[in-house]
Amino acid sequence: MKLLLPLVIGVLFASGTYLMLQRNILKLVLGLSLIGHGANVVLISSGWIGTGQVPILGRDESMPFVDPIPQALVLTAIVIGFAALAFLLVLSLRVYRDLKTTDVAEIKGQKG
Amino acid sequence: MSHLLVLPILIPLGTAILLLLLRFQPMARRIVIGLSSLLIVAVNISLLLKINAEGIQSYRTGGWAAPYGIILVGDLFSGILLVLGCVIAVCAVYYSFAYLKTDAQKALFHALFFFLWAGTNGSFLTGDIFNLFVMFEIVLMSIYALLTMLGEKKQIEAGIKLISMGLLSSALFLVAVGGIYAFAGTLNMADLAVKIKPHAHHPLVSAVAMLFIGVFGLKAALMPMHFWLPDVHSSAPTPISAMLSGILIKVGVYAIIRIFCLIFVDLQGHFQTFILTLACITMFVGAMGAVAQTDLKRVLAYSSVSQIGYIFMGIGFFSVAGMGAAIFYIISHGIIKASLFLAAGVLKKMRGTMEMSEHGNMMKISPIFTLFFLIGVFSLGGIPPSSGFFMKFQLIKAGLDGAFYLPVAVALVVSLFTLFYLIQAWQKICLHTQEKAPENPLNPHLLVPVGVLALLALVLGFASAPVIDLANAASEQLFTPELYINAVMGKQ
Amino acid sequence: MNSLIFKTITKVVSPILMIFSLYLLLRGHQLPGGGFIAGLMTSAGFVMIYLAYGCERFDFKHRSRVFYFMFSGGLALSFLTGLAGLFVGGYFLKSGVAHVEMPLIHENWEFASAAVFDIGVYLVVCGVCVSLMTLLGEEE
Amino acid sequence: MTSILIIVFFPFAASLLLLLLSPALQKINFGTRLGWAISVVPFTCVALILSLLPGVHAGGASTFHIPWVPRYGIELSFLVDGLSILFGLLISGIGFLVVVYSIWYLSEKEDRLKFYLYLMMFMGAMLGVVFSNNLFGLFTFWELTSVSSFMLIGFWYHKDVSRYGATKALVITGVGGIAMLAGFIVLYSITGTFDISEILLMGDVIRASDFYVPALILIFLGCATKSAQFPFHVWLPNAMEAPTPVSAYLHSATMVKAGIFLVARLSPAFSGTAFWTGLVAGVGLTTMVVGGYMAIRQTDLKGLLAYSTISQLGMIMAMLGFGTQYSAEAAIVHIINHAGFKAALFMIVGIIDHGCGTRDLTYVGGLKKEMPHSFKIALVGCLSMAGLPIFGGFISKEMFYESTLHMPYSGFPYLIPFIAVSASIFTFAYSFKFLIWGFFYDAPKSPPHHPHEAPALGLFSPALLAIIVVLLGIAPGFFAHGVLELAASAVSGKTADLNLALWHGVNTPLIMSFFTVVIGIFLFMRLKKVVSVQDKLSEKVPWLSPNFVYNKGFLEGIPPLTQACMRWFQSGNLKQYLSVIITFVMLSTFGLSISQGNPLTFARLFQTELNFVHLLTFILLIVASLATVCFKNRISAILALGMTGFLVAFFYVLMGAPDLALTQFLVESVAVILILLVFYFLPPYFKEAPPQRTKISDISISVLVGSVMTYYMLMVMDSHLTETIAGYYLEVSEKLAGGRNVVNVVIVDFRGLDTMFEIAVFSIAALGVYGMLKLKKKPKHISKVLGSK
Repeated sequence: MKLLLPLVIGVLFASGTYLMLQRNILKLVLGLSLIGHGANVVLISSGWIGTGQVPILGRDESMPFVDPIPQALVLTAIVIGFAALAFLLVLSLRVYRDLKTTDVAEIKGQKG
Repeated sequence: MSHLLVLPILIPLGTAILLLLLRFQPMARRIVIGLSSLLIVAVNISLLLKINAEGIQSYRTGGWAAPYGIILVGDLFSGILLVLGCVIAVCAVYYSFAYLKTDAQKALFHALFFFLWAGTNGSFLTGDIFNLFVMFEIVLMSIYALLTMLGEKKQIEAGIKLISMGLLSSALFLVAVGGIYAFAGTLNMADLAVKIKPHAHHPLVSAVAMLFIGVFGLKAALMPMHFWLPDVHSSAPTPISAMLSGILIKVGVYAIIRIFCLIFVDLQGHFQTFILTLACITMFVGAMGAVAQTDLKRVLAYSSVSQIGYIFMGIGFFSVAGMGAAIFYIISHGIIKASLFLAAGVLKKMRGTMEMSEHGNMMKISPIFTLFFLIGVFSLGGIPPSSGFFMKFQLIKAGLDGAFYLPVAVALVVSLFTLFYLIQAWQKICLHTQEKAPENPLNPHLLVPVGVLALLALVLGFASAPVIDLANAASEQLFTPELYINAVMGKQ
Repeated sequence: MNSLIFKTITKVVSPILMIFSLYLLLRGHQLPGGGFIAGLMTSAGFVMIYLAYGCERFDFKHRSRVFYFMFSGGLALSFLTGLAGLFVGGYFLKSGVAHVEMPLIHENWEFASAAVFDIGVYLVVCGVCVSLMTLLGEEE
Repeated sequence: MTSILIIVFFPFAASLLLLLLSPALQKINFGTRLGWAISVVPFTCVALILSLLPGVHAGGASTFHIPWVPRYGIELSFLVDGLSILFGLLISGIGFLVVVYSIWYLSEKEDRLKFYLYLMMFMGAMLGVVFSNNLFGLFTFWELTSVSSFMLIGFWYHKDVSRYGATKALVITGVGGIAMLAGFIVLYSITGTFDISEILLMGDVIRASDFYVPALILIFLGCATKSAQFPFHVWLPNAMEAPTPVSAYLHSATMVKAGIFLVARLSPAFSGTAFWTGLVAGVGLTTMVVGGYMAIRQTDLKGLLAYSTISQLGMIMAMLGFGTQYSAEAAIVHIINHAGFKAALFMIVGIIDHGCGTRDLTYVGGLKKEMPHSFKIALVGCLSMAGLPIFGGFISKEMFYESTLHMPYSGFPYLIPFIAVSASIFTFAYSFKFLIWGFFYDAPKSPPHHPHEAPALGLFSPALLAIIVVLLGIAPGFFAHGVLELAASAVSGKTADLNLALWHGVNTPLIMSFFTVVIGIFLFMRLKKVVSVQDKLSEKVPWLSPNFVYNKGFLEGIPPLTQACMRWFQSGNLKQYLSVIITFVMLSTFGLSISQGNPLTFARLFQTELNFVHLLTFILLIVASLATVCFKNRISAILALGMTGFLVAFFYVLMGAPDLALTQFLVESVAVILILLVFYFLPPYFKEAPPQRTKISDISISVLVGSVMTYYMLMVMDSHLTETIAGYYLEVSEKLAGGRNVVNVVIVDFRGLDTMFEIAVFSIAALGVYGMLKLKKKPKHISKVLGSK
């Protein structure tokens, strides 16, 4: 199991990277979201001890709890990621409106 | 425990929120902005004095002790950056009133600006690695918003580049935090330092350190993560360009210095060649880029890349003298570059373009502007007695003391190019004859911050001894991480 | 998306979503839930209304000021909670727990100041999401 | 010792005063009064320096300190000895004459205010250089001379050639300055002090050090660029675009002598080795020959004098390089001689330029009749320059010849005298070219306006200089015992005893002089032929000139080259940027990590048991993310992304994180709707995505990223080291924070600061979106939506 999770993360990052490197701006958005998912999964897995119960107190105290810290961190990260994604989306709308393209490779006004 | 440490975050954050609520009261906003700017300056300076007198300060937010709550820590280095930041920010705020046109722009700009300020101060003060992530995000998000808010084509274009790279770096930050949390089981930087110390040479630690270099290097525009900088600096509204070059890219530098002087102390040797190599390439490529430009703001932007290389060279020496030199470099470069960017904005307001061939005659139009600009040029070129001389001098001295001859040689050659492209730019703008008259007259309000910063650069040269001593004291503090750890973990 | 079925579903589901979200908000300190989730759920309700009716039913365009002040106010609320911690508890964001005997039902209710902070979070999340959507919607 | 402060800072104060008063002064018509007022400054300096002289005679050197950056031993300190007095007198004395001359020279329409401002700044800087006792004080003033000379050379900044000349001077002396800075720091690491008088006493330590050679080379680079030594001499001729008083000042006694000064100043510490002699004398002799060779070609009188200056500087440098006491004395004598006749000749050129409207020998000639007084002065100057008897130049040339005969470390005993004689032949020839062509022969073309003599005011300064030049020849003892001996002993480190005389009897130097004159006359007769040969040569091999390197290589070569590089490197293509960044980060992460050893113990990784639900989630996640990549249809791709998000949410459930799962689920739903909303308006998916030529590299980058992340994650999974801080939260959450949902308590309480800023980030996103959509496009909406009244 522990071997499979790294593979999943690898695939998330690899497909995210591939999409990010495509020329269409939608693919850029999709790729960055996938990479964001990958990062969140890495972060949540950092507290993984195998089995554990949900960190809500006051019930069964016998089983060990899952580490709540990474959960809190990921929650923050998800929300921040969502904010950035929303911003990126609107920005890509503006790119389409102002620069008249959805092809990232055509956005080359500022070079050198 | 004094609340002085939390105020540099609280005041700008509160001001930003207040500005949001005062959306429709321009006069009230003006008063709030003025008062709280001055308040922040006062707080930051007194904080620096306090740290200087009493040693490293720490503050438990929410009252939770380290390593459980988020601890704010102020050492000399962060104190210095706080003061530098507020000096530049105050100038930028003043400048923005004359720079922005409509009230709607101002309302949005100032709210975002204070969020940015809060995030910057927070980045310098936080002692928690994940909180640093959040602070970075607020800084980045405000930059995205400030960059694109005027909606010019160039800004949209730079925005899409910056935000893509920013999202990538945020993801890598999370990955690095995940790795380090899994490894050490804590997020407090002082605690991390303690926990990692016995296992410093574990491969995972090196990997995490490198990811951090990638993430912070992107903010600091270290080669090859610098790609966003020329576009963003040159297209952002001028006060933001000044902030970016003056203090915001230094946030990345700060973070790298912080982690390598605290968490990854034992990896300094492992990363030294790597950092020095990157520093040399950054210096060189930045200068080459600046020579190639015809747009003044892009010249200055590439120059910032090049100067970041110098700063990283100082860091890469990993000696007290080198770090002291880097810290002084940060201060001095921040002030000079902010002044130059603001000066560029003055020109932009006059003719609506930054192409140097479209400008000229400034010597006739405004000798004062020419003088301020020239002070900036010579300071950055390292001509004594300006502060720019001392920043280069210390760096070279630290390098020769540490027997790093190659980086020093590169630095020397590049500094020649620095002088060359700056003089060329100054000549083109101030001396060349230009037939076309400027569209707008020069706005004297815009000149005030330019002059203040330029004169500050001069003063910093004439009275450099106390600042140099302060920078070196900060550097010594950085090289005794026990002080930091004790201040955070010890009885509070 | 203007189908009748969707409108009908929206009519039923969105009030439920909103009420449920308030429940999630209030219990957040003890059970899964909290400001983020509640805020997102409320905005999901608004999203549904928006998708089903556009601007016709609930005049988003002219209420955008409401949402603006919703998230600014939320920010202010959270910030003030933190400040209250500073003045009362001695640290910024210091929380306090109060046990209050409720007058009529004679139950001992527990109030954490952190819950007020969470309400601020709720307001921000909800305000921002809906603002985003209306802004985007106007672009059409 | 306050007088030394006054000497150095009085000119600066005058300059600052001019700057501050300039708004007021610009309004009044000050005419020539400003110049007279300013002339007080150098005059005072001369008087004060002379007043220091008795003290130096009596008790040797004295110093004075003002701390600046004590940490590095940087301070302003001043050293008064024979050498600094000599240079100080030259600078302020000629400075005074130049100011007087400029009163006549600068017409009404010139910006006199700015001229005197720069000139005084320059003078102060020069005085600072020669009186400094701290290498960094010296360096500061040194760079200030560069800056102020940049201003002076570019005084007529509206002319392209002026800006070109000014930049060239600044860049080339800038190179030297930077090298010199490094050299000083190396010197500091040898001696541990920046104090010049201390350094001078440590000659043996310095010469024995391993860093002797780099320190010498670096410092000498600074001196050589400043003193226009080959191959850095190219800036000097272009600097002639300055107004003539500036040329007279910069190129006779001051700027170019700064390098000479520093070599002389440091020679007690550095000289006396074969390397010193080889470097300094070698460069000096080369410069002398090259300068002379170039000077005879010039038709522009100022150009002729410029190359002559280069040649003469080379000669002085060579004498300093020989390193004997006699050669040091010779150098000192020639410094003062050269200053005298060169300043006079420059001023004469200015008068000719004024009188004829040009200074080109193709237009100017036969001026003897129209300009009788100028002619007399030029006669004195040229004959002294040519090294003919009864003038000072003769004495120093004889001394030069004598010193070439007795120099140490010479492998070829006849070579050096031979070079010296050949270079002097050029000197003779161009001196006569100046004199004969200018004043006797008629020019091929006529000048723009009819020549006329300058008034007494213009002639005063050159005439005074000419008198000094004559005195230097007929009464050298007066100068020798006054200052020159003191200066020479400061250079050589031993007490000097100068016995200067015109006639030493028939000896080898006299015979050498005889040959010089004879061959010189022959060369002068054949000058036109020689020049045409030279022209042909430079046409054929233009790259031989260092000017070619500067113009084509540096000025014109580098910008296009860098532009091409940057266009390739900073191509503006986001895809390229992202690939470079991610490849770099991933490769270096892997490299720096693996170089610390292999972290993975696979045995431990295989330990956990297989769980079917986990397995299924993982497989579905992989499938969904690959589907996002593969779907060509945009709606499907977006939905696949949503699917991935939901699966991640389900994964959170498996990880025991219901809050997270709920959040992720809701965020993903809203996000997918937003993406759909936005991309609904964009054109279909692959309408404009042309075939990817970079597919292979994209795939390899992705695979690289995937593998490094897998490797990283394996490390993470394999290396939980210590107990986490989670235990504390679980323990106190209910007690101290009043909440049972620990995740929520962490968010709103333990890590409340995170959340505070997180909602701020969230709001900023909304504000940013608002700005982007509303601020530019529809300004009317602002009032309606969020804007002001």
